[in-house]
Amino acid sequence: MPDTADVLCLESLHVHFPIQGRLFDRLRGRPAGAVRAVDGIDLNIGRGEIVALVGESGSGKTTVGRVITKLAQPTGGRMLFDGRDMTSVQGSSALRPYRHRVQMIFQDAYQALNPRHTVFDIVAEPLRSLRLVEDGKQLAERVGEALASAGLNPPGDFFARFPHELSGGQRQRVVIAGALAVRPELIVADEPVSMLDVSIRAQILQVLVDLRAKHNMALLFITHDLPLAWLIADRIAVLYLGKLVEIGSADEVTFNPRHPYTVALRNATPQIGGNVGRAELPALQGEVPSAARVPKGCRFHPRCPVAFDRCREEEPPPVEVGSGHTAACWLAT
Amino acid sequence: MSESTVRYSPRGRAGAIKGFLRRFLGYGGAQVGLVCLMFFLIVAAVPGILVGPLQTAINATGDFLVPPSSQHLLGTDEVGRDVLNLVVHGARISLTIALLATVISLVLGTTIGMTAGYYGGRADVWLMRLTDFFFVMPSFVLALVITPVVLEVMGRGGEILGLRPSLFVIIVVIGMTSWAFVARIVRSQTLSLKERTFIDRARIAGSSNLSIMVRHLLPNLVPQIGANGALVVAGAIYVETSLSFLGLGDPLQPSWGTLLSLAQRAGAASAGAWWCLGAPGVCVLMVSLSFVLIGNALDDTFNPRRRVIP
Amino acid sequence: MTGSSQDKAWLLEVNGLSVDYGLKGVSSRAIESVSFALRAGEAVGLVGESGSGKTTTAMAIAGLLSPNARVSSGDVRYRGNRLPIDDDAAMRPHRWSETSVVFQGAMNALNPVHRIIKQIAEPCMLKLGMSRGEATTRARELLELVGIPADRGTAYPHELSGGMRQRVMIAMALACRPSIVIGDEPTTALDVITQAQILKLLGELRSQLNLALILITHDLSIVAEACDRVMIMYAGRIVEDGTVAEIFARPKHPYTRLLIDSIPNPANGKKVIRPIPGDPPNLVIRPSGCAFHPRCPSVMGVCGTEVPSLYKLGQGRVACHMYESSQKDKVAAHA
Amino acid sequence: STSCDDQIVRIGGIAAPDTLNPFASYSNWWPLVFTYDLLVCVDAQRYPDRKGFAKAWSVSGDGLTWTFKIWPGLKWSDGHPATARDAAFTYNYIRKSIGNPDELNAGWNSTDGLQYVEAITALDDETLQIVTKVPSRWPIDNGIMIVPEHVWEDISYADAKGTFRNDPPLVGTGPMIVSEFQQGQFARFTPNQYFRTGRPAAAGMVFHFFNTADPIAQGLKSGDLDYGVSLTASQWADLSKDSAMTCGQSRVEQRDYLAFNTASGDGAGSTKALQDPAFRDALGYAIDQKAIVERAYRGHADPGVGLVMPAAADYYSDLSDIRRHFDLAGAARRLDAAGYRDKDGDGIREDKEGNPFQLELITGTSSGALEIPIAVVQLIAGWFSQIGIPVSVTQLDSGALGARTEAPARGGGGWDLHVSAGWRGPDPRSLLSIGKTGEPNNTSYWSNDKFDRLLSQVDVTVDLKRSRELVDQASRLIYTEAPYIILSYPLVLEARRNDCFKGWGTKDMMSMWGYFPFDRLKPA
Amino acid sequence: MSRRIFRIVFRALGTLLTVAILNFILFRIVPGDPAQLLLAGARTSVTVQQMDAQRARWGLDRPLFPDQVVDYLSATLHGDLGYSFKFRGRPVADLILERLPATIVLVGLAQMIAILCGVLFGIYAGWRRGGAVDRIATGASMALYTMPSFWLAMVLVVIFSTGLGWLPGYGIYSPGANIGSTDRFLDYLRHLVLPVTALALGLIGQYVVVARAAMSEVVTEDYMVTARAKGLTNGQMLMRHAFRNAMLPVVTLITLNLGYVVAGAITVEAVFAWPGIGGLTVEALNARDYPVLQGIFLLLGASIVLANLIADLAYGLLDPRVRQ
Ligand SMILES: Nc1ncnc2c1ncn2[C@@H]1O[C@H](COP(=O)(O)OP(=O)(O)OP(=O)(O)O)[C@@H](O)[C@H]1O
Ligand SMILES: Nc1ncnc2c1ncn2[C@@H]1O[C@H](COP(=O)(O)OP(=O)(O)OP(=O)(O)O)[C@@H](O)[C@H]1O
Ligand SMILES: [Mg+2]
Ligand SMILES: [Mg+2]
Repeated sequence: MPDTADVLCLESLHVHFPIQGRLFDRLRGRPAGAVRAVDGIDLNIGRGEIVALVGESGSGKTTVGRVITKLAQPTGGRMLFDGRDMTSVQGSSALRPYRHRVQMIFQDAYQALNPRHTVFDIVAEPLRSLRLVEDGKQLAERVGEALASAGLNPPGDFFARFPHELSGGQRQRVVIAGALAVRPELIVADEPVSMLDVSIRAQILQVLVDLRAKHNMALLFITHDLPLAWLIADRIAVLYLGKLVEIGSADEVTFNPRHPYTVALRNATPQIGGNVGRAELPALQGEVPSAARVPKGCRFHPRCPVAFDRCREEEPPPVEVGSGHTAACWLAT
Repeated sequence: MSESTVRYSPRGRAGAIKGFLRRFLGYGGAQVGLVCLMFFLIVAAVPGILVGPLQTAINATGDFLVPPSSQHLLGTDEVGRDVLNLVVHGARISLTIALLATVISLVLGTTIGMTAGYYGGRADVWLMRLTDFFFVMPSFVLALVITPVVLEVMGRGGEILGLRPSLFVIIVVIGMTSWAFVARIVRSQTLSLKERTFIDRARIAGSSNLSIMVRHLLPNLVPQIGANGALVVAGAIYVETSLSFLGLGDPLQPSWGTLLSLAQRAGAASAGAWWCLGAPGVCVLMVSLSFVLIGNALDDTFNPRRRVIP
Repeated sequence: MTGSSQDKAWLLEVNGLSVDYGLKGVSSRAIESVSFALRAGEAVGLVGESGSGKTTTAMAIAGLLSPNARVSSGDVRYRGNRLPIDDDAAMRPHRWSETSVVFQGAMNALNPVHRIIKQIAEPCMLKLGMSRGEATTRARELLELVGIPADRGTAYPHELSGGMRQRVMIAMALACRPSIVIGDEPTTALDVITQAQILKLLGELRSQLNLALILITHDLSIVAEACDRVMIMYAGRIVEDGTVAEIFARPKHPYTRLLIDSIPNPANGKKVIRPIPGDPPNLVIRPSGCAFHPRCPSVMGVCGTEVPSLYKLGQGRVACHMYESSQKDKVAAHA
Repeated sequence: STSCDDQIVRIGGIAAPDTLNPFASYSNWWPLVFTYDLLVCVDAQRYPDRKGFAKAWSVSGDGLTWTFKIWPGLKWSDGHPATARDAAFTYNYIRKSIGNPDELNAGWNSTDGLQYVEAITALDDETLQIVTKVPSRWPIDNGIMIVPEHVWEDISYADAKGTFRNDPPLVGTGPMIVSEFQQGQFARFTPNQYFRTGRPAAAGMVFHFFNTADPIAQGLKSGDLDYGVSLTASQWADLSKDSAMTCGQSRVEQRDYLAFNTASGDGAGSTKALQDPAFRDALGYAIDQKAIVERAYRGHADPGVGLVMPAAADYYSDLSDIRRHFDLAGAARRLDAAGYRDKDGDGIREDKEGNPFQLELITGTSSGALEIPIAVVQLIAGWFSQIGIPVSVTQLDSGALGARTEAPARGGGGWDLHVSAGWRGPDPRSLLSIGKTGEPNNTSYWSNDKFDRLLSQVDVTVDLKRSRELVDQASRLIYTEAPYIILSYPLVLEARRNDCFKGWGTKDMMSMWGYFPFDRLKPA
Repeated sequence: MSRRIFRIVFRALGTLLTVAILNFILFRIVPGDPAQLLLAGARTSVTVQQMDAQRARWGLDRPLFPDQVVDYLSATLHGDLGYSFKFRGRPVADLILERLPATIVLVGLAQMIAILCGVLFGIYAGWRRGGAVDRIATGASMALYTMPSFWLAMVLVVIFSTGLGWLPGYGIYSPGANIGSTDRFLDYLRHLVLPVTALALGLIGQYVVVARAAMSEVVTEDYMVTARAKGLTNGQMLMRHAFRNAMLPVVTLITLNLGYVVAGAITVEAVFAWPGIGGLTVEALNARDYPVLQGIFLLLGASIVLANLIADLAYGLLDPRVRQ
């Protein structure tokens, strides 16, 4: 049952992409399968909560974000927003009220800005399209406000600039300002910092945390960097090949991981400080299996150092291992 | 923490345009093309001042097929008209046809290509099948087929914008037959553009499909459309010439194409009257070439990949 | 750490290297007076934010600068001999058999239309004069070495995952048993687990083959794991140089310090975000004096006017006016 | 190898023969005309020495019974005797198809005209008798090609009308027998050794078909062709300078004319004035046929007068007493008088409804006719606009032109003026049908009972003198009513090389209706 | 396996059917009555009855829909292209086959020459972008590309045929008689020179432009830097790494153009009186000879569909990344 305190609730969400076979394969009649990018996810986000979605490249993080922001259509499951089923709502006009409440910060700030629009136009676009302002004066005020709250001061300096006249960090902040201008209740921030170097990265995190404090805005923070997730999030959800393998409070997941994948993830993270280097790796065998060929049984078993027979046959269900801490592993119980 | 270390001069669009022009004019091809085109535009604007009124059979002054001489710098044609006079007067018609037809085909091609590319799915399949059909048909065969239909639709007699209706027939026909090329290019460009994140961002910002196409896709398609427009101009002149070659021009308002076709029909080639063929042909060549040069330079200027990394 | 420039102990010496990029008359200096040296079997990290000149340095050493780049001063010596880095034909014998490169973005660095085994075998045939059969055998060994089953050699680049492609690049880089491998951000786009595997592999190879490694990254933790020594670049200059342990324990340059501070570390349990204030420098309109001074927390009057030179300080080097007074033994950046 | 070596005559012309089957084809005069004879050669009227299948003929006093004497000892090119029975077979073969679902009405050898025929019989090998129901000149005017019975007797009507290709070598009585035919390229001929005046001296003939005159002129110049026809004026002028060449021009039955759209109601033109004979007549004064011949045809045409062209020598009249003479001022005056004044003084006249004139002239050359020089249209448009009648011009290809000039009932009409050309036979029916109500080639949609009556009288008139009178009356009638202004009778321009063959004859060399002079060429 | 192939073939047939139907409709929209045109050359007056007889003869008197359409489609499906109006019942297939060799030789040869020269020049120009060869080859090919091909053809005729008299300017054989087969072949070759040159010159430009663009793109690719880093010589880089990659778009262009080989070259064929499909198209169009037009465009459609298929396959062979 959806908790009314939750702003967003994903129930058994599936997103499968059809694979287009190659010509020769098609000639030979080889079946083309599906990429199971998201393969049954249950996740809820409370008001004002920051949830981090962690997982390696290709595990389906962006896809989840795109479903939440209605850029992709799930092939199964439900999505409730504020208790309302949003799964089948479609069309730009029908979605307008929803757009008002949910916004997204895109992974790549270089791609997310139309090179032919000025900063003002970019930030003003949602305000205009969603008809959130009455007149030009109010529009300028709101745009200025958003730019300032994203740390672009003084905002007037940036109005007339084109994206190529901005530095990488400034671009990322314009994207953020665009999302903030709407004053949404939920922001999906898709790896907002992964492409940036540490100094710019920290600036952006600061802005996001400040905003949550100010507006009680919820945040789904997508990353593949566990320490980063720990730094910013209240809860961490770990995604592996389209499935959540572990979810719990940031400290629990970071310091007391229960799923072997989370353990591997933590151990693989290089540490700096007293003892330099990584913890000795439990050799994770094999390549990352692709979402096009999901292994039978537990999907992590081909790489799992502790896998046993059951793992190869049966898929483990999520089990509660602590308060609000669940893991999907036969060994977790 | 948000203070930028380096002061950017607040350049607006004016600055951008100036920068664009500077880069554009930096290309030798653009200079040659522009000078050449300006020359023909001037010629087209004031033909009367340059060579007097248009000659037809009724006021032709020369003898038949006289080779170039001091009196007739480019000789005369088979009716005794001064070829220089005809070529100069033909400039207006040919340029009008080329430019208007290009506009039509660009508008049509862009709309269809963008719609197909943006919506994808069934719209794409059908629009592209239509495009393929126009692609399969050699363009001026199609033109021959369409001409009478267009004529039927446009009505006859009277003048439209001071030009005779049959000119517009040719313009429409050329526009109709050359859009497929543009549509293909625009579609493929749209396919890659629509995957760009800023389109997703616009969607999240609540923009409608139309607004996304007009405000986001179109501006980014401009360099492509502009550069390919140049090729379409060359194509339009070519098709116009071919149509005239098949006898569908307006004999009272000779374009370069009509002149070529008349020369051909009069047997100029086998009678050795090279001036009749040469003069309009060279004009066609120069105008198409200058458009191509300008288009290339535009492409070079707009296309960031052609520019050295900034 | 520097010796006589003719010292045979150094495998590679870079002396006062400056590179300009020309853009239609305007030229911008990408790296300025970069000097360092490298011993056989040593691993050096090159760290700095985006655009600080790391790739440019690497490409200059390999003689692969893009056509609009110009080496305006300095030279590169290999085993004491000057490398003709701006003469393509003269560089040819040196390439790959002595210095090989793992390029930033392995997807683009592999030719998409050739099978990977062919691409690995190619330098063996061309540089080592092996026959096709020998070269293929060698390529298979190399593939096994980097942990890819040899029968995957018939795959095309696009059929491999990102990590595998990186490893193919590494295998290729090792094909002619070079003495130096330059790895340009070999792991940026990869997740931590794959990253760890590749770094481990590089470490093993280094000890097995006595390979010198230049590892370029903007991620300090990677350097911490894989390198002996690290150089920090800022705005085209090396601002600090030292052993890994030294730098992480006692960073001297304010930039280095801020850089290390801004890395989140669950191990010390404090959730504090510490960004470096200000924006990265613009290389065309370079700040006067020390390029970092507009963002520096401990800025002094002299910083805005005078470019600090690279002083020897303890085990390493640093370019900061703060240490000028305390340090008499000063080494000019231009050796 | 050249013609002088192999003595094969090479000729080139603008033609696109479609099939060698005369029952299926309408337009393939060439190359069949070299192989098959008509009963009476059309040119026999102009040139008594040029005859066809029959040597002589006579008609009974009541004009109903025609008796033809076939050349004695005539043989088909395969050696079979060619007799009156073959002629009777050809006619009866066609005639018996009447009523059959595959009636032979779609080709050159067609049932058209046979409805007047009562009986056709071969009285003996050399005598053919044709009995008509009403007096008719059809027996000597018809263009049916006589085919050998022994080839055609087993061909069904369906085949004859449809798919039977009559592949070479053909069997005919003409001088040159088609031995090879490549559609769109050439036909090759071998001399008929049984030709009635003896085997032609040339070793053979090749006729090249072209779409334009350029290759013909080139071929003549380079010596690849011995004879070329359908040249343009500039080529002709150019070739005339060549001493190795003799250039000639022939009168043919083509007339180039301006038609007014006289239809009212459906398909009417843009103004009612077009239906007013006074208006049309006035415009007739604004056309200078001499200038047209001078400037547009460069002299290679006869100025247009009436429906009958000089080539139809039997019927030609210059109508000198009623002729209009070019006079722009006079034309303007006549227009004023007829009520088409320029009331608002803008230089453009208004019609009686008060609408300013703006006439649409359509033009194009229909297939099979000599091309109309575009200067003709320029001149007409120029003169008309000088008297305050602006004209716009639309050029159409022959298909579209045909569609627009079809009867209004079939969706044609809507235009105002039409400059076109037709090349028809020299018989009265072909000459006059352009004015007959409901005829497909009456593109002015003009209708006049008196004219129609005259035409049906001509149809049943045998006597040439009487026939001439009727034709003359009809041409005068249509001249004054002026639904058509005849512009010119263009000449066919031809040239031949003098080096390899002699015996070309006079300057108007080639009979457009027969094989002359190709039966009498001799190596030089 | 067979089911997939069946489906591909089926889809191709579907495309062809669409082309066929569109052709059917399109040509009938054009004003112009074949019956009337068939009688246009007649030298006696034509009666309305004769016109009707002609219409009946060619089945044009029956309603367009459904009778004519259904007949046409079912005949086409049975592989019967019908009979020409203009050429009085000659099978369309015959007519087309008769003209096809001339066209294929002319256009095919011109394409081959254009491809060879164009690709070589283009590749080299792209490799040395901005060099002398680039400027000259690109400039010249642009000029040729923009030149109307029939004009080029006429210029060639004026210069080499009527002017210098070196080469014949029309036809495929000298007019006239039987000559030995070697002479005949030489004669044929001499006749080919001008039309092939005119066509090829116009086509070269396209290939130069595409090949050059592809090459200058490839040169900037990262794997070329890898090749350079490996110490390959310029020649090795060009041959081993750049050439094949640059050929990808060129191959598409080539195969698509090869699809057009059967279309003939209408204007050039007209200038040189070359008896090819282009000329047949114009003749058929002028006579509104629907079956022939439909036949030609069906052939064209088929060859383009085939060319597309070949392009796909070739692309797949050249570029392992390609997914269809
Ligand atoms: N439109 C699509 N069509 C087919 N497959 C897709 C599509 N979008 C994503 N995928 C596949 O779905 C899987 C999940 O992709 P997703 O982008 O969600 O990963 P991610 O976790 O965001 O990875 P990264 O860290 O690299 O951004 C991948 O295997 C990807 O290849
Ligand atoms: N070909 C080029 N032409 C002009 N400027 C260039 C060129 N290549 C690089 N630059 C500029 O030189 C500077 C240094 O670039 P370089 O690629 O060495 O940086 P980097 O440290 O490798 O950065 P990153 O971490 O983003 O790869 C940057 O400002 C860059 O914009
Ligand atoms: Mg992602
Ligand atoms: Mg780099």
